[in-house]
Amino acid sequence: MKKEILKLRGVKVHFPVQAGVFNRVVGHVLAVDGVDLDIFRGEVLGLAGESGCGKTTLGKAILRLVEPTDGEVKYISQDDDETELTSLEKKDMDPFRKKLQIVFQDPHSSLNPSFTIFGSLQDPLKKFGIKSKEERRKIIGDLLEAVNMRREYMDRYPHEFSGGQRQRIGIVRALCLEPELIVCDEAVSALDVSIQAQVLKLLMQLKKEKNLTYLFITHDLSVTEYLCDRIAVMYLGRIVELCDSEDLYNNTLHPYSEALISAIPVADLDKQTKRIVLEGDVPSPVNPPKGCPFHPRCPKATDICKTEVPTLKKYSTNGNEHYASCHLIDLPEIS
Amino acid sequence: MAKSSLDKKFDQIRKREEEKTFSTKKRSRIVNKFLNNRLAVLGLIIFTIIILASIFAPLLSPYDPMRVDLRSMRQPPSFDHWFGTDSTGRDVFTRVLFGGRVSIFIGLGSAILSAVVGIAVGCYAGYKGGWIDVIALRISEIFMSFPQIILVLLLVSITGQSLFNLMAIFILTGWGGMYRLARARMLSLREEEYVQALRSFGLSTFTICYKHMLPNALSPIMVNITLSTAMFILTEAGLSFLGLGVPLNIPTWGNILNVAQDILILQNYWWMWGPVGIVISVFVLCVNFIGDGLRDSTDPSQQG
Amino acid sequence: MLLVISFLVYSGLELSPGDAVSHMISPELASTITAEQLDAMREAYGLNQSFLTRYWIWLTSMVQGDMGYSMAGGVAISEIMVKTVPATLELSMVALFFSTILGCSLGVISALKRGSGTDNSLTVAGMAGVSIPEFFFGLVAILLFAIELKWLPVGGRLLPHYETLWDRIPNIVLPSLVLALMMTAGAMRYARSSMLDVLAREFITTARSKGMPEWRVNILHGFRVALTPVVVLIGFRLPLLIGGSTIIEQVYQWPGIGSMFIRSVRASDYPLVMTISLMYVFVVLTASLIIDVLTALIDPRVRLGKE
Amino acid sequence: MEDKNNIALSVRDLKTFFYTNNRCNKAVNGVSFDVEKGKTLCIVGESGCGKSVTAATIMQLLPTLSRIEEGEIKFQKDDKIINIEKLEKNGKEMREIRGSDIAMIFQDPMTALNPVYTVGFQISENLKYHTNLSKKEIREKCISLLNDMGIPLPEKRVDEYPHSYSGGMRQRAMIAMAMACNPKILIADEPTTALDVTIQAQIFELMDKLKKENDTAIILITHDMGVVAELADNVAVMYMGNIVEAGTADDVLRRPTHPYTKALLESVPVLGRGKNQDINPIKGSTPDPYNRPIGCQFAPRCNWQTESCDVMPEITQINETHQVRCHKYEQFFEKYK
Repeated sequence: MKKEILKLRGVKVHFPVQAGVFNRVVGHVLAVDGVDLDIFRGEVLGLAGESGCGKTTLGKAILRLVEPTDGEVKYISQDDDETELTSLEKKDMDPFRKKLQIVFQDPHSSLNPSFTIFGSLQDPLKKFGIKSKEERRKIIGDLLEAVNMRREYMDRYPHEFSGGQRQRIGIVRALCLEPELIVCDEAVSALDVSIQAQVLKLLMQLKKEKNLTYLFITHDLSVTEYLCDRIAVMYLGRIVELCDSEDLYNNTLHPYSEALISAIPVADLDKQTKRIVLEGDVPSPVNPPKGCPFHPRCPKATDICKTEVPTLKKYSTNGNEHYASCHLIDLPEIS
Repeated sequence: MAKSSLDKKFDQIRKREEEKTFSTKKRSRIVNKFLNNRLAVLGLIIFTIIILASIFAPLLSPYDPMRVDLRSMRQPPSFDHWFGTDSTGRDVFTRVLFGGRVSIFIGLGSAILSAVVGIAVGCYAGYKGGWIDVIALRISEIFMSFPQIILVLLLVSITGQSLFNLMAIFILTGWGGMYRLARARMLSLREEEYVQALRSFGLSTFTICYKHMLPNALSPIMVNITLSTAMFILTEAGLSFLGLGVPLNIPTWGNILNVAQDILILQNYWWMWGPVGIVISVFVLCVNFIGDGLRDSTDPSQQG
Repeated sequence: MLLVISFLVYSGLELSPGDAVSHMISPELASTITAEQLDAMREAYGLNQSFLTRYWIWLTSMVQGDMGYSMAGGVAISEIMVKTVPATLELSMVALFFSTILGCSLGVISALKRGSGTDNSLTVAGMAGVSIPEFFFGLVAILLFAIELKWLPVGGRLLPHYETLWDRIPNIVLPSLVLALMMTAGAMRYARSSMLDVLAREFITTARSKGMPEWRVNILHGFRVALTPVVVLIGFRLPLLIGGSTIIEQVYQWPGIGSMFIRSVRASDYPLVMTISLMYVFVVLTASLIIDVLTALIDPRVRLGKE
Repeated sequence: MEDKNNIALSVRDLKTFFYTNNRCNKAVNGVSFDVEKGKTLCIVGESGCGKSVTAATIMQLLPTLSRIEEGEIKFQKDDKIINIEKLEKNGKEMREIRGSDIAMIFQDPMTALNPVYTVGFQISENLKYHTNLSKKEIREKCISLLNDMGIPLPEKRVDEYPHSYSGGMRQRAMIAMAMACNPKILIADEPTTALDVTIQAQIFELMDKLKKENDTAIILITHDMGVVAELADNVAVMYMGNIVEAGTADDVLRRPTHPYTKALLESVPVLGRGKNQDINPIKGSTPDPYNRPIGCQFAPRCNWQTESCDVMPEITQINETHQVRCHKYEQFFEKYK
C-alpha cells in the first residue's frame, strides 16, 4: 500500500510586484497558483515544466525557503502523524527540516567558497546535536565515500573540484541529516552530459540504499522519464497533467504535455517525430490569461477554453491513475 | 609583418608550456596577482616604511617635536635638520614623523572602526531586510546627502576640536558608505545557493550571516577600508590645514601644513610645507595603489 | 528627506549656545533692547512655545526667504547668500564642465588602449590626482604660476576695477583648474572601469560580428552604454566637488559660500553655519534628482520604468 | 571528396591557442572540416571542447589574449577563395565578410543585443554598412525581415527596445539581424541553450526554413545530441580541441565509430525509451586544459585504452563521408555494428 509522505493542498505562492515612487504593490506574480499534490513514500516524483512555470518555487515552498501565501503542506511521518508545516513557528520547523532536504542546480554557487567542505557541512550537524568533531568528520567522510569521493576531500576548498564533484558534495550536504525526502532542484541541468549520467546513476543508487523519496524538478522530460515513477507537468503555476511516467509519453492527455514532448530533440534517428510548434511565448504569470491558462497557445483551443478554468480531473489510462486539467479530454472521469 | 609585443609574449608562453617549464609555485592566485602588480608592491613597501618610521620616530630623530628652539628659527634643510626648522625652531623632519603617527592613527583607526560599525549593521540589514534595513538605510541617506567635509565641519563646530571628537565624527560620517557596500554584497550573496542550503537546515540568522556569508564579502570591504583610510587622512589634513581639525598643539600632517596659509611662508620657506605635503601625497598614493592592487587581484572577472 | 534633515539641523541650532532671539534680530537693535523687551519679543515670536512649533515657524520663514541674521556681521543671511552663491556656482560649474569632458574622454582612451603605456601612465596620473590633497596642489600652483611665473593672479574675484567678462577670466583659471583636476582624476577612473566593463559584454561582439568599424563599436555601442553609470557616479561625486570647492575657495580667497562657511565655523556663527549646511543638502538633493532625470533620458530601460 | 564548388567554407588543421594567466591553453588543436552550401553542419561537444572557439576563430572574433597559430580557413566568395586567417583582425576585408557573407548568432539573446538601441536600429546598422539601400528602404527591409522571422506587429516592434522583447523574440531579432544581408554562412553558437524547449522548437523551425529558402550553410554549435539528430546534415564531434569523429548525421548517429561518440549517445536518456533504458556514464571527468593527457585526449576515460593511445591517432577515412580519429576504431566498430 502506498503511503503519502507529503500532501500539498491548494498551495499558492504569490510575489508582490512593486513599482512607482512609493514601491506600491501593483500586482502579484502568481508563481504557484493552487497546487494539490501527494508525494508517496519511496517514489520519485518528477516536476517538469518550462522556466517560469513555478516548479522551483513550489519546491522551495515545501521547505519554506519561500513562504507559501496560501494552502497547506502536510508532512506524514512513518507513524502516520500528520503535521501542517506552513503554520509552524520557525523553531518548531526544525525537526522537519531534518526530514526534508534540497539539492540545488548551480554547482558553482552551491558551496561556500571560503570554507572547506567540512567547514561548510559541519554547522547543520552541530545544530542537530552531533557535538563531537570526530563524529561529524566521520559522518561527512562516510557520506563522501558513499558518493564515490575520497574521505580526504572534506578538507579541500570548493574551487578544487569540478562541477560534477561539487554536485556530489551538494548531495552529501542534503544527505548528512538522513532525510526522508530530497527535493532535487534541476540537480543535473547544469552538468555536461557525461557527468549528468554519473550523477543520475548515483541518485538512483542512493535512493535504494537509503530509502529516499525524491521530488525531482527539471525542465528536461527525457531525464524525468528515465528517473521518475510519476511525473507532474506544470504550466503557469498549475499542474496540468500528473500520471505515471510511461503514460505521459504513451497516453498523453494534455495538449501542452503533447507539445512539450514533441519539442524535445531526441538523439535517435529512428524516433524522429513531427514537432508540434506552439505559437507565441509563455504568458506572464503576473497577468495569466483568463480561462485555461494554456488556451492562447493551444492548437486545439475551443470557446470553452477561453472562459472556463479547467480543474485537475482523474482519469484512467493503462490501468493507472492519470490526472489532467483540460476541457477537451473525452475519457470518462473517475471519482 | 613585424611581430607585435603581444605575439612575442605569446611565443614565450607557448615555448614554456611545451617544454613544461612554467612556474608551478603553489601560491594563492590572489597573492600572485597582487605581487605581479608592481605599483601595488611599491605602494606596500613605501607604506610600510612610512608606518615604521612613524612608529619608531623617537629612535630616528634626536629632537623633540614640541620643543621650541628660538636660536634655530626658519633654518633651511641641512645635515642637522633634514627638512629644516619652522618659525619656532622646531625640527620639521621630527614633526613630520610624529605627525605621521597621529595622522595615520586617525585615518586607519577611523576607517577600521567605521568599517566595523558599517559591516555589523550592513550584514544583518542586508541579509534580514525588514524594518532594521529601512531605518538604517534612511539614516545613512541622511548622512550621505551632506557633502562629507561640510558635515564634518558642522559637527566640529558643535562638538569643538579634539582628537577624540574628530575620530568620532569620522566614524559617524564614514559608516554609511561601508554599510551600503556590505548591504549590497549581502543582498547578492543572499541568493547564492549555499546560503539557501543553510537556511534549509534552519540555522540561525547570526550564524548564516556573520559566519558563512561575511567572509565572502570581505574582499571588497578590505579594498574599501584602504580607500577610506586614504580619504580620512586627506580630510584630516584639509581640516587641520584650515585650522579646524586636530588642535594645533598636536603635530599632525595637516597641522604642519597649516603654516602655508601665510603667503610669506609659502613664498620664502618652502621646506616648512613642501616636504610634508609630499609625504601626505606619497602616503595616500601608496594606500590607493594598495587598494587598487587588492581590487584587481580579488576581482575574478579580470584576467591577465 | 529635506524635512528630516532640516529638523536635525534645527535641533543642532537649538542645542548650540546662544538664545534664539539673538539670532533673529539684528545686533544693532539688540544693543538697545532691554531684558523686558527681549522677553516680550520671545513672547511675540512664540519662543515660549513648544520646540515643534518653533521649528515650524523657523521652517516657514526659511522657505519664504527669511533666513535670520548672522551673528558676527549682523547682516541678513539671505544677503550673504546672494553675494556668495553665484561665486561658488561659477567656480564649481566651470570645474565640473571641464572635469567631466576631460575625465570621460581620457577614461575611454585609457580603456581602449588597455595595458598600453598610455593606459598605465594615465592610471598612475589619475591615482596621483586623487591622492594629492587639493589644497597642497593649489598651493604649489599658486607658487608656480602666480608667484614665480607671474602668469596668473593668485585668486580673488570681482575686484573693484574689473568690468568685462574678460577681466574676470584669469582669476578663475587657477582655482577652477585645481578643482577640476581632482574631479577629472575621479571621473577618469570611473569612465575607464565602466568602459572596460561594457567592452567585455556580449553585444560588443555582436556589433563586431556585423562588421561594424571599430570606432562605431567602441563609441556607439560601447561608450553610449558606459555613459549611464558614469553620469550616476559623477552625480555621487558632486558632494565631493562641493567639499573640494570649500577648501579651494579658502586657498584662493575666492569669496564663495565655502570660504564663508569656514569663516562662520571659525567664528562659531551658528545660524550661518546651519543655514549654509542646509543649503548644501538642498543642492545635493536637487543634484541627485537631476541625475535621476538625466539617466532616464540616456537609458531607455529606466525610461520605461522596468529593468 | 565532394565537388569543390559545393563547399562554402573549408577549415584545415586550425589551431587557436589562448594565453590567459600566463599559461597556454590549446583550445583548438588541429581542426579540419568543410561546410557545404545549403547544409547544416553540427559541431557537438561538451563544455570546454573548443567548439565555440572554432566559431569565434572563423569570424576572427577572438579575445585579445588569444591567436590563430596555424591552419587555413578558406572562404569562397564570388569565385574567389579568401584565406580568412590571413586577414587583419578588424581590418576592412574582414569587416566586409562579417555580417554580410558570414553572420553569427549567439547563445544568450538577453545579452547579445545592445539594450540602449531599438531593435530596428541594430538591424539597420548591418544593412547600412553592407548595402547601398536608402534610409527608407532600410527601414522597410527591417520590417520585412522581422515579419519573415514571425514577429507579430513588426511595424511597431521595429521601434522597440530589446528589453520589451521576450527571449524567443530576441533570438528571432538576432536571426533577422544575421540574415539581413543574405549571408552564405550562418554560425549559430548554441542558439537555443538559454531558451525553453517550446521556444527552441520555434527557432529550429525558423532556421530550417531559412536554410531551405536561402541556400544558407549553417554551422550549428551545440552540446545536445538530440539537436544534432533533428537538424544536422553533417556532424563533427569535438573533444578537448580535436574533432574525434565526423560524417553525415546518418554515419555518426547510426554507426558511431569513436568510443567517445558512442559514450555520449549512451549517456543521455532518450525520451520514449521508457524507464528501463540503460544509460552508461562516461567515467572520470574532462581533463584540465592545462594538464592534458598525452596522445589521444580521450584515452584516460576510454574503456578501449591501450598503449598505442599514448600517441595522438591520425584521422582515418572510413568511407567517403565518415572519418574518425581513433587507433582502435576497427575493433570498436566491429563490436557495435
